[in-house]
This record gives sequence, structure tokens and C-alpha cells, in this order.
Amino acid sequence: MKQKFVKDPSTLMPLFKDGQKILAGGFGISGTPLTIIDVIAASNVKNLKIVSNNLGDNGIGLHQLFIRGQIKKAIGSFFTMNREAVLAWTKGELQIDLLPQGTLAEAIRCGGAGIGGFYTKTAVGTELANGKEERVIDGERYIFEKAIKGDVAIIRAKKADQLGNLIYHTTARNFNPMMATAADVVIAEVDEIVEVGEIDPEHVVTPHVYVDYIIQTAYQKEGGQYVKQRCSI
Amino acid sequence: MKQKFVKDPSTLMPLFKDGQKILAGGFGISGTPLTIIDVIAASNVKNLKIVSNNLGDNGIGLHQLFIRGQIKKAIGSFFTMNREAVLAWTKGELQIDLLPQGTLAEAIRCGGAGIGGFYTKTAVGTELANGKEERVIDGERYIFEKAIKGDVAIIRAKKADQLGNLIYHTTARNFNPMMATAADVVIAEVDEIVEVGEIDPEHVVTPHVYVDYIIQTAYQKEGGQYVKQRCSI
Amino acid sequence: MSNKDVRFKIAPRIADELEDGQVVNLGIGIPSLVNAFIEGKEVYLQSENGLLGIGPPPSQDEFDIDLINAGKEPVTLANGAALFSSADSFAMIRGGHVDVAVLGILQVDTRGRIANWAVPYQPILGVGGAMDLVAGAKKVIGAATLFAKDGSSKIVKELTYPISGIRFIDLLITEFAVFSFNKEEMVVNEILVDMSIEELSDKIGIPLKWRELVG
Amino acid sequence: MSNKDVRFKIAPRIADELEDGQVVNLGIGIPSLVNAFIEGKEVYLQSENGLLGIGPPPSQDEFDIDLINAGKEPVTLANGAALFSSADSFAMIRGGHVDVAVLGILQVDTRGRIANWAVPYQPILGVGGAMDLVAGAKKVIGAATLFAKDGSSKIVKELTYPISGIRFIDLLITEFAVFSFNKEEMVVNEILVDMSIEELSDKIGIPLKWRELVG
Repeated sequence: MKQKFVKDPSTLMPLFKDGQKILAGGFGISGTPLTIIDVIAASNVKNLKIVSNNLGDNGIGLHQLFIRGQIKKAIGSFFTMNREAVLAWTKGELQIDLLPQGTLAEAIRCGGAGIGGFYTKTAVGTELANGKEERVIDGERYIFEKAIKGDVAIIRAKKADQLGNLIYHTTARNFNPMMATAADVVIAEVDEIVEVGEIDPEHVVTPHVYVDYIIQTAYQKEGGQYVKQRCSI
Repeated sequence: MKQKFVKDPSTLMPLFKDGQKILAGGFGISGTPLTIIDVIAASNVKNLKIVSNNLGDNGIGLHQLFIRGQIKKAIGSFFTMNREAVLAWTKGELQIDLLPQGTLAEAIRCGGAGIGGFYTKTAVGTELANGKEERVIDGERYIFEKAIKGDVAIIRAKKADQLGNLIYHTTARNFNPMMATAADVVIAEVDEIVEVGEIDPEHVVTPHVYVDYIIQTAYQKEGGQYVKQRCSI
Repeated sequence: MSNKDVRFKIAPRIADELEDGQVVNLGIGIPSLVNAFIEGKEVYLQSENGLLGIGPPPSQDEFDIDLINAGKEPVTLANGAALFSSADSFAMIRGGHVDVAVLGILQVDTRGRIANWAVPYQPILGVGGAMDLVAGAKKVIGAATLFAKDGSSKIVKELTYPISGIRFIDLLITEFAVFSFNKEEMVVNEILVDMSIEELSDKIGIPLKWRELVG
Repeated sequence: MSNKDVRFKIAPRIADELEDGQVVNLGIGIPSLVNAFIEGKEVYLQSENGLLGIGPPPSQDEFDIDLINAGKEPVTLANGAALFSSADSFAMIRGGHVDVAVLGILQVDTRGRIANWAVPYQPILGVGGAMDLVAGAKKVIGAATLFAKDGSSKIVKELTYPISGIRFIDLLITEFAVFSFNKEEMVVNEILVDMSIEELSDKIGIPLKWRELVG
């Protein structure tokens, strides 16, 4: 059995390179692979294109990469709360591709599923449809969206077995299952790693074929926030 | 709470009408809603368009509807084993739309997901791409496929709670979850109906919003086949 | 009334529109207050980050920062809830499986098209699930105070804010009145304050008429 | 050799090509026999009807007609298996996540394009997952007896049977030899019978050459 579990997350650093497109799971802080993001921060890679719903918050998660100037472009659905990101965009220091949240989720799913693009009814007739092909199908208007793929996906799950089968925790599932399918290299950060067979085949959300590396999270929930427990890197 | 459980399946008969497009779950006999198909047979509705991977077998499942002359058109991926269907097609008595199995599954998923159509790499350059739009996306060739929706979906699950949340049994899951999303009326045939709360929210495969009616199956597995236990209709 | 009072006047009126058995998505802002007024109704709350079946707000013990709604507020799971990915959640929304979306609006035109995601001449950097809900929900209820902070009416002849989609909403609930949009025509269903329809027309600068009650 | 012997000669040779850790989809026919020869290898068998992790054939007690492979034969779940829908299964296949697809073929041309789903002048009424696997798997191994029942070679200059996709397969394993297709050129990797490459060339009517062994 391939050893996917990596005890020391910092050994994953060479996977990250300047200019990569990285898919990062999470909606707000929920379901965000905080430990892996710390590795990316420590790696000092630059000019990253980040595909994620938003850019973290308060110096945690992707916000950290933004503060450190590692992000060149953000592709996501909601950056309004990332005030410095808005400012950086105004100054031309950050590129932003804004997509409706459902279009973002679907484009990533298609990227992992061998689908080149799709027609969605969302955003038809709006500014976010500017420059996009429109087509009428069975009398309804749709716009074309291309699939999204990444070089690396960093995802957050609850539990992995040693093979790499994953299950998630409540709404921390969010973008993680699609991102797991849509990148060349997939790293999963989990709370717990169990023996093969401990996850019921009916309950697996992400089958092991999608997962390349597994690390244990260095963060725990304490008093309503995530607190780093171990200095992993 | 809306009462979705229907004790007497025959009372569902008025849901079926001549000329409807019916999505029917199942791969072979596995995951086929046999009891609901018996209701359709008894209803004597005609000119049905059936969307299903294949057309049942040996007088069981959809094969029954075919024998009774209720099917005008079959949309699916594999009819080679349905010898009479092949013959009927040759005679012009049955229309067939053949799609690759993955294209069929994806088209039904899109039908339920507000996606008008999609570009797939499957079948490019083959006879099954004849008449279909081709597009190059990022240097790869794809063909366009339209989403599929139905008037009624008939599906087979393992367990429903009273709300209509569903879980499935092994490979009997197959086309059922997508079909549950892609029709105006959805009827689920299950082994067991349990109280709300008995299915873990993390394990629900089909959320209750998709399910309109639930019936208990009249069939049980005995000696390697499905045997009708109760005369439900 | 204070702004807070006004919002708490609108929220229960919205709750009145919800029916047993409906799957409802409550947007951020006024719509999120509706949750407090639906007790006793069998309404199933959908949250676009991947949940059908939001329960009551969590107690201190139940609090889990991973379990949140689309407004990133902590929630609980209702009995019979289901959890799923964002792709599956927006498939549910866009595919027309959510019965009602209650959305805060910035503007609505007299045909029922809304603007609720961006402000003119400001960087457009957030949309979230707004456009998916507008495009996908079976019924859309707009919720807003009738006037913006600068005193202008949010009901306008032509939108000046960026549009959220080509779909016409069904109902607009404000602190002054409930409006409905049928066949792209706006009518007044109900006035919630001591004011005639003529006075309300004057106030917003658009001639209003009552909904014709059909038999 | 009887036809059965031949098939059982091809199957273990295919198994030799599979590597620990690979996710493999075995098609109907000869490929389905491979399962019996991979014991001891950590290969994860994918079945397009919605399963990753096929276990050994079921005993009488384990037999469940719902739990089947794509050939509709009863199977069991391996330790660490995962179950999913047909849409998710073909997302896995088409998205390039299956390492190896082993497919029965009817014809292959000398560049590596295959025909494996239909026969000329016959009604075309079945395709199943054949085209998805051809288009999507990272590596495709074709499996066939070298000659059809009428004695014609299945390796042809131009396909006369309907093509299964534009993708070139990687390897063809027959009872006579193993062929590989690199940069759209067919070469012989290995001859499995007591026969020279010239004799084999004569037999199939196409000039053959050995794979150049690099480094």
C-alpha cells in the first residue's frame, strides 16, 4: 500500500512552486486546510493563482498568503469581506476572477470529471456574463463556463483511512470534495487517520483514488476558533 | 409533515400518463424499482419514453413494459442484450437514442442541476458523435450534449426516512441519485421506511427535497433473484 | 421606528408567506431574521454552503465553528437534516428544487427584476450565491426596507444598480407594504402602515395599484 | 489451444502489466478474467456502475444480486472499498482518475485506435461504458485473441469496425505477442509463442518491428 500519510507536513514544501494554480477548500474558515496553508506560507512560493470561495480572514488561512504577497490572482465568489484584497485589486496588485458560487463549484466539478465546460442559467444578463457566450437551450437562456483545474488541491476532511478514503465534517465539506478531483496533486488535511476498513464503503465521500498525500491537522477548535496545537513547520 | 409514504402503490397509477418521459433507475436488475414498474404496467399507459441504462431482462423490470408495447422510445446506453428490443428497433417499432453510459449519467445530473448542456470528451470522433456539435477547449476535442429531464422519475433506494431522505444499497445506487433530481415527480421504492432522524445527516445521499412519494418494495431477494412477495397491485 | 424595529417588522411578515413543507433559503440581512419567526411551521431551511435542515441557533455547548450557514453564522442540524457539497447544494438551487429564496435587495424595478449584489462605481468583488438563488429558486421573495439611507426608494422604474439576473421576483416585502409581481407588473397586495395607496404612491414616486383579487 | 486456454493465456499476461497501487477497470470478456491473476498485487478494481474496490468473487452466503460489476456478475466489496453513483463513477473515469482500463477489442489499427463496441451492418444498440473508458483512462490496454473467428487479423491498417474514440491505446496483449503504441506507431514488445517477428508479420499481413529498447 502506498504510504500517503506524511508525518511532517513541511516535507510537502517541494510540491509547491511559483506560479501554480492551487485549489483551496473552505467556506470562510470552515473546511479550510489551515496547516497546509502554513506550509505554503513557509515555502515562500510566489505568484500563486488561488481558486477558493474567498480569501480567509484575519490573518488565518489564505488571508495569510495574501498578506505575504504570495497571491497573484484569486478566482472565487466572495472577496468583499477581504478589505485589503479589494484595495490590492483597486491598485492593480491583485487580479480577481469573480464567479457566482454555484458556477465556481460546478466548474471545479467539471474540471475533475472530464467535462470541458457547461451552460448555466446563473448570471445570465448580468455583468458577470460580460464576454461570455450565451446560448438558448429549449427556450431558456444559459451562459457558457469553462471547467477549472488546478496544479495542486489542498483540502480539509474529517477522517482519512490509510488508503486515502475521506469523510467530511458537517458544512466543512463545502468545496473540498470537488477540489479533490480537479488537480494533479491532492493533499488532504484531516483530524484523524484510521485503518483501512474503518470507513463504511457506503459513507465514503471522496474515494482514495483522488488523494495523494494526507497530513494530520495542527489545529484544534478551542473557544470558537481554530488554534494551532503543534508547531508543524 | 407531508405524508410521502404511500401504502398502496396502485394509488400512484394516476401519476402515469400516455407519452410521458420516465427516468428509471437501475443497472440490469440492480437498483431497479420493480414494484413501481408493475404499477406502470397495470396502468396500461402507452407511448412512454423511457430513460434508463437498459431495458430490464426476462420479463422483469422495464422489459415487462416493452413486452406490453408501452414503450415508444428508449434512451439509454446498452440495449444489445434486449434482443426483442433490437428486433423492434429494426422493424421501426421502437425508437432508440444510444448514449455512452457516462454521457447518459452526466446528462441526467445536469438536468437536475439547472445546467443546460455540457461538453464531454467521450465519443468524440465516433458514430455516436454524428450530428453533435464539436468544440475544442484548451486544445482538447469535446462534443456537446444536452441535459436530460423527465416527467416522472422512478427510483430504487434501500431506506427512506418519513421526510424522504434516502440511502442506497451497494451498486444498486447507480443511476438512482441523479434521476431523483431530474424529474417533475419522483417516486422512490425502498426496502425500509424509518423515523426522521434515523439516517445520519452525513450519510444521506438523496436529500428529501427530491422525493415526492415513497413506497415499500413488494420484492425480496430469494435464491439469487428478486421475487414478488406481496400482490401490491 | 428604529432601523432594527423595522427589520423585525419585515421578518415576521415574510414568515407569514412560508408554508408547511417548503424548502426555504434565507439570505443574509433581513432574511436571516426570519428564522426566529417560523417556529411551528414545518419549513426546511437550506444553506448554500451545503446543508438542508438548519436547526435552532446553537447553545454554548453545541457551538461548532465548522457548522455554519451561508452568512457564516453558527447553526445546528435540524432533525432529518442532510449535508452535501457546494456542487450538490447549487445543483439543488439552480435546478429549481428550493421552493422559496428570501433575498435582501438593493433595488427592484417595477417588473420585478432585482439588484442585490453590487453597488455602482464600487469594486465588484463579491457575489456569493446571490445570482444562483435568483436564477434557480421556484419563488423569490425580496426583503428590504422601502427606502435607502439617502431616502431614495428601492422600487425604481429602471435599475441603476447592477442587475442580479433576468428573473422576475414574485413578492417584495417592506415595512410599508407587500408588493407582488405578476406577468411583470407590480401591484400592492397589502399596506402594512396607516397610509392610503395614493399616499404610498406619492412617497415612492411611482403610481401603484391594488392587486385584483380574483374570485 | 482451445479458445478458453487462449483466453487464460492472455489474462495472466495482462495481470503482469498491472502495478501495485493502480486503479484498474477491467472490461467484459477476456479482461474480466484478469481478476483471477492479480492476487498479491495491490490493485484497486473500479467498476463503472459505481464501485472502487472489487473483492474476490462471492461465496454462496455472500451472494447479493444487487452487488455487481459492470458485466453484471456478482462481486464483493474489498477492504477499503467506496460506493458511488454512476455520475460520480464516470466523472472518475472520464476525468482521468483510473490508471488502467483493460478493454476487449474487436479491431485495432496500427496507430492504436480501437473498435470495441459495434459490428458493421448490425444494429448499433449498445455501447455501455466503452467509449468513456477509451476517452478517460490514463492507460488503455487492449486485450484480444489476435485473430477473429473468420481468421482475419484484429490488427488492421484501417479500422473497418466502428471506432470507439480518437484516443490511441498504449498496449495490446494477444496470445501471440504484446504490442505497444508509442507516438502512434505500433511495435512488438514481446512474442509469446515460438515464432519469429517475420513469421508473425506474415501471419497478420502487416510488417512488424521490435520496440527499440532505450537505455
